[in-house]
Amino acid sequence: MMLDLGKNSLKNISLRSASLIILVFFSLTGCWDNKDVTEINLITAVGVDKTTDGRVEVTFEIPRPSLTRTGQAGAGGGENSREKAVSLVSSKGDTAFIAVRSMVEKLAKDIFPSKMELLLIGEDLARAGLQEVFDLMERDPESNMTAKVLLVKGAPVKQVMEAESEQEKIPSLHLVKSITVNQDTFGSSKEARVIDILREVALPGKDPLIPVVEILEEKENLKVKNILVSGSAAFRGDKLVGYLTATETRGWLLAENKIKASVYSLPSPNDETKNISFEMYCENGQKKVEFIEGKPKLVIKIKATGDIGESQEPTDLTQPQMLKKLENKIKQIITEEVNSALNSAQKYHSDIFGFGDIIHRKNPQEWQKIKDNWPEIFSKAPTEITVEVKLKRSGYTRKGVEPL
Amino acid sequence: MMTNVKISGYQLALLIMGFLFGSTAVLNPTAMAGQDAWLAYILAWVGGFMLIWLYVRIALINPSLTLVEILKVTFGKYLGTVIALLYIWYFLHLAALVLRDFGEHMNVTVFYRTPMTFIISCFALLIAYCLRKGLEVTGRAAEILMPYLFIFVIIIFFLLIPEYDTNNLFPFLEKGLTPVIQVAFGVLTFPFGETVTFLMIFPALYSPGQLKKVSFAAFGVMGFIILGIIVRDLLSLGPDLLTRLVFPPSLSTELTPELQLEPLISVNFLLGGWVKITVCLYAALVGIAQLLGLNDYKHLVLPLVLLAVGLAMWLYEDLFKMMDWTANVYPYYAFPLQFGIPLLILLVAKIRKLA
Amino acid sequence: MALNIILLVIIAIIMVLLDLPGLLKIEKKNKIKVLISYFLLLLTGFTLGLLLILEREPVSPTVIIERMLNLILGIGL
Amino acid sequence: MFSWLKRKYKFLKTMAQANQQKNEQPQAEKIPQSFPELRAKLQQVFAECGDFKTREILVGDEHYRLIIAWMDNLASNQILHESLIRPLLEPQAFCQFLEDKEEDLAVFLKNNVLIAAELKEVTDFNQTVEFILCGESVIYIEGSSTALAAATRGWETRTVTEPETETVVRGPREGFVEDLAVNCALLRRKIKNPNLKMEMMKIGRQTKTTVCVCYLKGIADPALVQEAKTRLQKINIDAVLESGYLEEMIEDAPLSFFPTVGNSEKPDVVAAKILEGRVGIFCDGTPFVLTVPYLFLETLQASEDYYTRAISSSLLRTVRIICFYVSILLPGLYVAFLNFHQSVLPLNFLLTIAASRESIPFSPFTEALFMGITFEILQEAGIRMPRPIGQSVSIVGALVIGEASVRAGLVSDPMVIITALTAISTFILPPLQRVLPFFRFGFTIAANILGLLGIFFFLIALVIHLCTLRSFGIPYLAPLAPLSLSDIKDTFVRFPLWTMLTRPRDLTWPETGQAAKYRAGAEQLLSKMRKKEDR
Repeated sequence: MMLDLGKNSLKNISLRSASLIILVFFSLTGCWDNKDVTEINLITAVGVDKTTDGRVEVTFEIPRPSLTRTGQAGAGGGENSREKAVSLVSSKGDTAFIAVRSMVEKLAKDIFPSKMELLLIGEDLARAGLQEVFDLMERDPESNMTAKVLLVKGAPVKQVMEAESEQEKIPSLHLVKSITVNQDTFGSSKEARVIDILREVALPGKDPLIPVVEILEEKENLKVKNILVSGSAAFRGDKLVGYLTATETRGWLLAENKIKASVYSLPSPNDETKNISFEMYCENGQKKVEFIEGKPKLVIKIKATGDIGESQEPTDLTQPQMLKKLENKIKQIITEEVNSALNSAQKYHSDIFGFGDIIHRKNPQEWQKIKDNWPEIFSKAPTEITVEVKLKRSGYTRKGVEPL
Repeated sequence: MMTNVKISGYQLALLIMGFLFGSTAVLNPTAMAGQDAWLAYILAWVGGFMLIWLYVRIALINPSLTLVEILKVTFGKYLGTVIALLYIWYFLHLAALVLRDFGEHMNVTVFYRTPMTFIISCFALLIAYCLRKGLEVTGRAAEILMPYLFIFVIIIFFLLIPEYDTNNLFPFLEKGLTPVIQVAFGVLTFPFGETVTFLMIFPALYSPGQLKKVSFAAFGVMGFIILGIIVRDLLSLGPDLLTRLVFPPSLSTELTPELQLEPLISVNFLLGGWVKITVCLYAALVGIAQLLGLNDYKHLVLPLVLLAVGLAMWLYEDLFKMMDWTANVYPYYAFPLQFGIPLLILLVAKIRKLA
Repeated sequence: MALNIILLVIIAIIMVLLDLPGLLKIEKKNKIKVLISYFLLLLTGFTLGLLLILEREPVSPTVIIERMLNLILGIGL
Repeated sequence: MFSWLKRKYKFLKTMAQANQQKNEQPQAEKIPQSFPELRAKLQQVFAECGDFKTREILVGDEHYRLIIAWMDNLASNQILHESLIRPLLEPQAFCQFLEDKEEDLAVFLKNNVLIAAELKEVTDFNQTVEFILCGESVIYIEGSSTALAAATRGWETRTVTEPETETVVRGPREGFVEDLAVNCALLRRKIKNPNLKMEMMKIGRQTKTTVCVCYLKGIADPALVQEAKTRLQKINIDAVLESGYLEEMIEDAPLSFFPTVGNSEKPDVVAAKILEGRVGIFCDGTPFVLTVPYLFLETLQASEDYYTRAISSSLLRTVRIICFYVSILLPGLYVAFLNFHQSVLPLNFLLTIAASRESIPFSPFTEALFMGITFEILQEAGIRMPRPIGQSVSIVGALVIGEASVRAGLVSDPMVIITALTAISTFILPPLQRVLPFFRFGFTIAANILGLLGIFFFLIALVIHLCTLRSFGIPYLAPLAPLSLSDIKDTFVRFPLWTMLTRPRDLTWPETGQAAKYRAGAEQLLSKMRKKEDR
């Protein structure tokens, strides 16, 4: 017993010390992929644009951690607050990949795009096609597929990225948050992630729609409040073909059933100068394609409920006739919005509603016949839009106060 | 020594589950079937049940004999030895294949600059340690470690629910049944048919009466989990992305809100791969030891592991070659070993019984 | 490359050192068999590693398997 | 290297053989009948022993001469006086004997005169010496080869107090003391059952320490008891000063990081373990009682779990398990996530960490090692220092390590938090306190090489190691691996006591498959070892 013990111990000690030496050896020399957070440049936003000479320009927004740290209004805070919390670096190259890599020439540390939250795309690049950018995103394991995408209209991407935010230390986060909130509660803009665009680009019967940001007023010190995220850009495949206005975007969101709440206003039936506003919820949108004699007909059905949000005049709005009247008017407005969105889409030959995809999934044989000239068929297809509206609540009051 | 090793039914079930999970859940062999991946998988799963039934029958006819011994009994000393050598090569090849998959996956996802040899060697070291300690310890360690694998799979499955789009399941059978069956054949050989390895391990089961129940239960549970993984990838990525990606789960897990849980996929691969490689190398070692008439395989562990690492580096020049080969050549190479010879063994046994 | 070879040799030596006490304690009957198979396997692994480091590795078995299958089944692989 | 190993092996072999020879019992020796001879012999044995006392008495009308021998301070003077000397000097005591003269004097003394509680007749001189050394008084009778040993033990013992290592909020507060007899009594008071067996043996060539093997007959597996006794009997060392000596000699895996023999200072804990079918090993001179077999899950159990309500103790169990993981993994995970898997962390969190680490010159790995070692130093200092200085250690620790090193920009804030968290988690698991730092460093190193992958490599290796361990034939991780569903009620959570109707199967049900299987494994192992020994 004892004998055995002694022998084992010797063997084990030598084994253990050998493995320990190997471990320490590797921990000192190895570590190929070991890079500390302080040795990488976190990237929060990437802008991609095409220069006039046809090369790709990539701009990174790199936050400086010590300045973005929240809740530390400490000693150096007052002095630092004048400094920008993010720095912008851009670089040009024949391809996006080369442009990204050549960025290293201008940076002290390695780039780390895994945490990028926003991808800004220039108008010229969008017209030429997004394939390259998205391929890079898909291929690179370090990229973030849930980053939001924004198209910059009528200005260089870099200019938008220079805008400063007063609410967020990192401007791109301001934009990202505003897109999400907007889609949920207002509907003038939609949310698009890289992965969504990737899927849509590849789908034969669906084209991507990307939200648009534009500069409202040119200023020396551009702020985020001076730029506006509103409307969206329709693509055919990966190429930009045209823009949808804010209301058209809302029409699209209604049909796609992606909106949670939105606000409408219409002139009061009693007094044309006064307005009544509504908050509409729970829109239940459905899309269908009906075949009439082998020709597709595009059908959109929307069910909406709503509250009365505000009235500028004190009529009792809860009377049944009154409600009916109001509901009809809202119905008209919504139908108009959806219709104009659909019309624009047909005008651009861009199937942003994914009707082709619906045919493809539900009726693959039919799709085989029409898929080659689907854009043409889509743009000429007859449409039908049905909207049902129901007003349910009126807030705390039935009737506004009558000022004397 | 080898005949004395005993594992419980639960441990065997966990080993089969880990073996099936292995590299399957990361490579997703059904991806080529696009939106019909689930169908191809279910077809293969049913086929897998038939294969395991075959293996269990063989094991029950020859209780307490391993595959190598069965081969010798069935085909005589010389032919049996030749076929046994073929199987030993296959087990070794399988282990090397999984090692290489593991290395490639790590190189592509997180460890871009770490040399693959280093990653593979570290893994091989772990497996050598495990093999030295024997199958009983492996079974017990599986009891502790496999729950992690299940927990990680479930976490990822539920976190991805917001990404699921049932439209991705349609159009059903767009290109007809032929491509689906082709993919199903591939999935049948990888991973289901590879369980032929367990013919070397079945004799170690403590109570042979449980064999059928245990292996079917393991096939049922792990088959269901892999189905969940395939449906998860299909629903969250869509057929188009699924067919294009090298490692689909790595991308789908990136979609989890706030966190990017990609490392969990690597860890799952590690756990599954650990079981798979250990079982494969154990089978090869026991086979060699039995052919040579030794009563302990443990001395041969280190050189064989070294050989497996060498093979892993040698087998394929690059990722493209490997993917092409596993998709197009592997099924035809493995199927005779997984189905042909076992069927022959069963037939010979039946005929002998009649005679 | 030289470093890799040195590492490979060190690994092989460590392996032998770890295994030798066990190998020498086997009963006489099997000793020769085990020793031969041990060193045969080790030599194969070592040579393979060496050839891989020198980038002079022979044709991969997968290619041979592919060719054989082509020959037997005649499928256009 | 190999030849060196071989030489060591040979050396140990010869050592073992030599030990075996030495271990042979000394021959029995007759007590000399003539007093001068006896006196010389006692003087020879107890030469230069200042605390050895003798007294010669003439009794029975000065016909008979007796020598009483005892160790001063070990034997109580009062008992000696009251129960031996006074009755012997009573004038009427020998009347009857002087009349009859038929009986042997020793028997007469034993039956009629002496009033000590326990009296033994001894014929072996060496044995009388042993009795004297144990605190008993020996009465030698001139002309007789029989001596009488009277139980006169009585020395100062510490009173039963609350043990400092295992404090409880609810539950008995008594703890074992250094005296074996008191300890046995404490246990006997818990289990009033004649089946509670206490087998005494003496271990230690020089110290002759009394060791008591304690088990419940009918519940403890006889093979387990036999194994424990065999291992104890095989011990061949000079001294057993504490039960730690025994622990080290009977452990299954002496070089593993994990303890395979448990110890406790509380009678209720030991009683509970014995009631489960374990074997307790008491050692004279220490309040720490060993229990075998000791399984991994016992490190996570506390006696109080069973005294408080099931729900609250289940929560505490879960907390302890989390603490186990935290204390070994946290620094490693920190390094892995910060150096390899930054993408897993949310952006804001990453920015905060990056901000606090911006001016730190060291990598998280170096920081973790530095802080880990610092913590170990502080902990050791806190234990070893005399109490009054101990306080200043904690102040220095808190100020220097916590505050100043952060101020100076040597260590980042998150690292301080992580060190504190790991430290606190370690304190929750006292049986593993000395073990966990090894794994913490191991995981940190592994994380620095291969990130999360390295951590899991190490974790799997650790699990494999734990699975290879056995404690007295029972797998260390039972009932988790191998899984025993009926025993799992007392692992991650504690089921209410009324659901735990069966005793742990691993320990007490030899007839059912599980335990028999383990024993088969253990026996195999033993026979293998024996074979090796033979060769």
